[in-house]
Amino acid sequence: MSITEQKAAAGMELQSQESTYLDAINQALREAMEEDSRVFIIGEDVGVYGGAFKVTKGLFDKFGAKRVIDSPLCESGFIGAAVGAALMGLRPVVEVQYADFISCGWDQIVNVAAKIHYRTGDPVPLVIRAPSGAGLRAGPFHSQSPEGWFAHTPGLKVVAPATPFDARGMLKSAILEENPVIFFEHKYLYRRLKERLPKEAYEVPLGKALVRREGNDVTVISYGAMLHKAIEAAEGLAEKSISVEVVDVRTLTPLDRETLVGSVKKTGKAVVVCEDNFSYGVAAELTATISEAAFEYLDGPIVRIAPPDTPIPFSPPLEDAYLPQVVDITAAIEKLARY
Amino acid sequence: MSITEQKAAAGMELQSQESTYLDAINQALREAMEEDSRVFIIGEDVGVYGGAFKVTKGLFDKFGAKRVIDSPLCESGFIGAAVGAALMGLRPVVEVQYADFISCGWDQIVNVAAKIHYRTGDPVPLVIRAPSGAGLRAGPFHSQSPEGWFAHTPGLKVVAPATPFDARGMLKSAILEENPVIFFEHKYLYRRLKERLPKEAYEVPLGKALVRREGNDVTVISYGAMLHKAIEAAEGLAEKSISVEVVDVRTLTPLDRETLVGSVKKTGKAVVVCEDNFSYGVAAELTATISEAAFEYLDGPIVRIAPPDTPIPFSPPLEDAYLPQVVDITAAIEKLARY
Amino acid sequence: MEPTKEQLMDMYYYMLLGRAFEERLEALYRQGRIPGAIYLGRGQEASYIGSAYALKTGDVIAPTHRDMMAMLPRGMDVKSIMAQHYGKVTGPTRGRGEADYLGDLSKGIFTTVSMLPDFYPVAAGAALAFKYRGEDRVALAYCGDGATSRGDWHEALNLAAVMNLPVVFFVINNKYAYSTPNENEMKIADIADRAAGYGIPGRTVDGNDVLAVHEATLAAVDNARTERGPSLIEAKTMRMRGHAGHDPYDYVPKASLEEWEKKDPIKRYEEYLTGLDWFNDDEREVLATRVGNEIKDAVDFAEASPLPDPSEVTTGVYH
Amino acid sequence: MEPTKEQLMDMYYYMLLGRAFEERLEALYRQGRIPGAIYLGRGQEASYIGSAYALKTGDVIAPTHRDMMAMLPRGMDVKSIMAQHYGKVTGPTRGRGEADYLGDLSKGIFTTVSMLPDFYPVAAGAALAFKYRGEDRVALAYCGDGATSRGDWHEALNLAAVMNLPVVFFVINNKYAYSTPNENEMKIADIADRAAGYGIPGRTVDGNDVLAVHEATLAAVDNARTERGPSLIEAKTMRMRGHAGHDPYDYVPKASLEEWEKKDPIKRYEEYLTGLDWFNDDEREVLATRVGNEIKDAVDFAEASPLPDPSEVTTGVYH
Ligand SMILES: Cc1ncc(C[n+]2csc(CCOP(=O)(O)OP(=O)(O)O)c2C)c(N)n1
Ligand SMILES: Cc1ncc(C[n+]2csc(CCOP(=O)(O)OP(=O)(O)O)c2C)c(N)n1
Ligand SMILES: [Mg+2]
Ligand SMILES: [Mg+2]
Repeated sequence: MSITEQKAAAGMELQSQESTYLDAINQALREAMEEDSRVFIIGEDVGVYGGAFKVTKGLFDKFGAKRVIDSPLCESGFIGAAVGAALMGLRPVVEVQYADFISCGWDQIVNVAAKIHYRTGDPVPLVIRAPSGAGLRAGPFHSQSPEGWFAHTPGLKVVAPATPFDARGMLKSAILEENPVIFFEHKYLYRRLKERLPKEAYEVPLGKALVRREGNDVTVISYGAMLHKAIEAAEGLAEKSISVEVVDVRTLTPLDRETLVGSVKKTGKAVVVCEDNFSYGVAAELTATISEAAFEYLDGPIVRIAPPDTPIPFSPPLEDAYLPQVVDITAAIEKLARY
Repeated sequence: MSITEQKAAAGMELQSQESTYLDAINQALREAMEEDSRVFIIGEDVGVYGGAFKVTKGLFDKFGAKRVIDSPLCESGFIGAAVGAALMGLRPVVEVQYADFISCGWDQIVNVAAKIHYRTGDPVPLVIRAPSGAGLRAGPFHSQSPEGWFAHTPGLKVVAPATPFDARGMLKSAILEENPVIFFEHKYLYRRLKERLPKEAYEVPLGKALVRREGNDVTVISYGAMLHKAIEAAEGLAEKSISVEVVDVRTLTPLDRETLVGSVKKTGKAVVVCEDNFSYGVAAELTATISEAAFEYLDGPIVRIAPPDTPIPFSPPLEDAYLPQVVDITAAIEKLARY
Repeated sequence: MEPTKEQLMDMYYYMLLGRAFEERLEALYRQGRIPGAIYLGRGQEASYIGSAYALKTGDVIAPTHRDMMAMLPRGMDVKSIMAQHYGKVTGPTRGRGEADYLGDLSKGIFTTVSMLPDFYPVAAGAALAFKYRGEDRVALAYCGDGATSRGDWHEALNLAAVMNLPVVFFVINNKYAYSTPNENEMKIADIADRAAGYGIPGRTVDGNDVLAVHEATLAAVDNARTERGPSLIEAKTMRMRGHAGHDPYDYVPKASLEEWEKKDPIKRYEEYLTGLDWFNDDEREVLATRVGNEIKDAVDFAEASPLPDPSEVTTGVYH
Repeated sequence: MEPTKEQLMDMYYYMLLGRAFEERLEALYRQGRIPGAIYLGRGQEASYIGSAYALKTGDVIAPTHRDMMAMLPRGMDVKSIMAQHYGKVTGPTRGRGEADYLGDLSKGIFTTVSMLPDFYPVAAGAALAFKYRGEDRVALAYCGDGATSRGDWHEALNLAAVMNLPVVFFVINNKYAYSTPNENEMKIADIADRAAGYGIPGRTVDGNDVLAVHEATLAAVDNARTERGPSLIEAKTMRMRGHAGHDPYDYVPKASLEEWEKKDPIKRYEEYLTGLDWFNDDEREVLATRVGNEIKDAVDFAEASPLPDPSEVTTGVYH
């Protein structure tokens, strides 16, 4: 079912204008803030400036300095403060300027936010938005995909939408969550994707993967910016009569193992495509999940496609070599299909 | 080949006294400091007090305040300072009081130490020792096994020795390394393991897994404290005529895929046992590695045994339920053997 | 605002309760009857009670590992604390947390984490929530001298100062961070002097004088309540036990401990009380008996309570 | 120690070189000829050159994103910096790093990372190494006003103070951290005032006066060399361009920029030099030509250099 079909099926009336992935996030923030006065934004340059990527544009004018807070430059400080506000019943949405800088607030996330509920049962309704991902010639400090670290951390939910529709709907769900959610926005997609979104507010539930494209020969599992390369590869292979199913993971934690495994049980073959680096990362978990649960259905080895275990290089030829490309995905699928 | 045989084979003369895992680390530090005046220790309470676990006991008396530095309480600060000293040609060995607190120096490790060499080619000879692991009724903040996060970070080497012999020899290698090494000492083993160590200094190379026990039916892959449970399970199963091979990973990065895969190609079956929590962690990588490289040799699904995705609980019945136990490992091997 | 007779006696009671609780805890630890670690604040009773007692219902505190006593005036039940030490399901973390890594949000006590002082920013965030909603509430965060060296301490003070948040940062300078003396932790004599670097008031008080601590905290809390923003208080005192139960505490000169023993905050407060015309030995006896019973009940309660069921291990990671 | 004529001219040269380099960089960026971001320090030349020029061979600096100009007096080659911007293999990171995230250890320049100010502790550690070996060397770490809010800033100053390390912490207060003005970053007027909280000297200088900056840095460096430990310098100046190439810079009032334009550090220094009897317009011409040629050569070099080979992507993660 295509995205448009999906929305139509849900009986949603669409906006006349197309929205980018970035617009979609902005809409979700605006809606959530309109609906619930407990929702506020905190981060660096999110106020007057509207955020480094302009995701919070217009929100300061609409909601004022009280609800769109320009913090001093201190990731640990403002993430910790957001935890405190969340414990006191507000619903903070933190913007980390680039996902790379989330490492500066690491301990507050993994040792404070993630471990409170298990010990006390108190909800920590906190969202941390982090623009992640490479492809923009931004080098080792502005291109990271740190979702693997967080997915490995119990107590966090980890989300990585691939489309404007999902970005808006999943951010909405994240803000309604009673748990800390790390919301990875792929910055390569910010202005590259456009679609008409529903007029009405809606939510896309966390923890549900989605079959983006049906097929019978090979399942490709991906998310974020890589999903689009996977789809492109799948479409290209249709011409060669290889029928590829593409599954969008969407939420890393909780992982919808059922949908992934279900698809692989059908096709018998799986390629996993991630932007998170190769070893000990998301690709490993997806592979292990399938190998455990679909062992008897596998007609070939599960293939992992992910960047090498290096920092992310800047120079175009290096960055292009670093990132999985459509040709790599295509070749892997084709080889596996013929296995 | 047993550990003692191994040493004898290497023609090593042994000390008359047995050494604990903790003594072994102390010996490696002492030797390295005697051999090389560039080696120094920095951390909290490592000086006069000899460290929270007494690993650095006696070193302050022997080497003085210049080389055994009691730092203020600032993990990011002293890890960063160690990076600076390493870049200037010293060879710092940092002690993090508990591995749990390494999260407070996270950014200095993953964004500074790990990313320098790739960009500049300058060596960063830095060792960070971190007492990790559960089983001591120490609760969520003093029991963590954070090796999965670091293993997923390019630019770091990650080590987790399971025996006194390895602890001493691998720490020695780590200190001789030109790269940042995160050295996880399993604190449950500190005083529980004893063996006679070589008189002479020696090194155990990083990046080499070791077959600890040979067998034909099932391969069990583990490291750290869990390795000993795996061996216990294997020995128990010998009585039931199930022949279990046990492989000690020893170094998570660089991972000795060859040895792991080689063993599984022989037995056709694999159980992975980790203390790092289940999802997106070390167990997933080990599983994925085997599923990729030994697919055609597998006679059953790879089984992951690892703690659940929760913080580490304190109370004895909960901690015992949290940690993989010999019975769990035994049951899994047995079931797989009969697959 | 001079404390009333009732308030004076309340503070006395809490100091006695804290002291007695810790003494029992120490005994249980030595007897191997509790499975985890203990971190005793003996000698720091005045700092804890004087400060925590200055708060009102609705205010919140953020303690660190040694600050259990600050929870008492906030209404934390010693039964529940004792059950935590036993790893029993009746403790506030249902056996999940160890030692005094606990709290009770319904009583305005943040749950304690070990990473120091991670709840400094969290307390600032609580204050942000109070200000956001226009509530008359204050947050007070504790930490020790050692914890002031960490980045989160700095980030919290600066953030709270810039945002003018109703929060009090309370540092208990007990001369040591584990084995590390002040001179290896900082190059200054008074931590309170750092306040100027954030543009907020800072004040050093005698941490063994419960009334001085109480007065200083009331003033800082009043500052916060009246929108004059955060402040920093440094209470100078001495830890009279090792860092944790296993610490032989041999890095501190005996003489120094003997000196400090003379300044014992409870003895000192008793002397003060004895000088008041209404105070007499009967009152002391009554309190001592009450406290003794409470501790006994706490131990009985904890021992009678069930351990958690192993099957619970995976529940409650998420809400 | 008054600077010699040669030193005065050297500083002038480096200021001109820095300015010219950035002007060219800006043009290349606008023309889309370089693939990455740019962070310009225009208006801050005096702060960079006055400070970095106060160091000797063997000393090290730790710059942040905007501080490329501080590398010039340390001998960093503009060709190599330009090649970095082009992503060419001849740059100091061989195309791996972007913008001014570079350095050269052989010249005593730490490679720049983005996380602010992560090299504050690293610089302290370099100083520790110098002290450890008894070397007559000093480390100087740069950062901006915004970066002072981060925990690593605090941890570095405190650690260096306690250990009495030969390091100078140099803060360039250019009034803004990206779009965030000083008043949203701190509640104090002078960052140098924070030094007292660490027990070290702190001093505020006019960051647009190259000689004042030079003199203050010399004094701090001398302090470090003579085992009197670290110090903090705050240079007050103004960033005359947006945070990065794409920033429209509309959050700063035009009037303020016009005001600061009048204080341009190069014009100001030229006025000073013009007042000296030995200085004449010929010298200026000579320098301007030299600088122009160097920039041209740098662009030519960078454009003629090869891009890295894709196969190199996985090499060099480890030594
Ligand atoms: C970030 C961090 N690093 C290390 C520790 C281990 N640790 C526990 S208490 C302590 C000393 C704390 O000293 P201080 O802040 O003075 O508090 P006190 O124990 O004296 O009450 C240390 C190093 C910790 N809890 N947190
Ligand atoms: C830890 C961290 N958080 C966020 C950023 C993103 N960022 C880059 S520069 C900047 C502003 C820095 O301001 P300041 O320290 O005053 O230096 P300036 O840019 O003015 O030279 C920010 C927020 C960063 N580099 N590091
Ligand atoms: Mg202390
Ligand atoms: Mg600035």
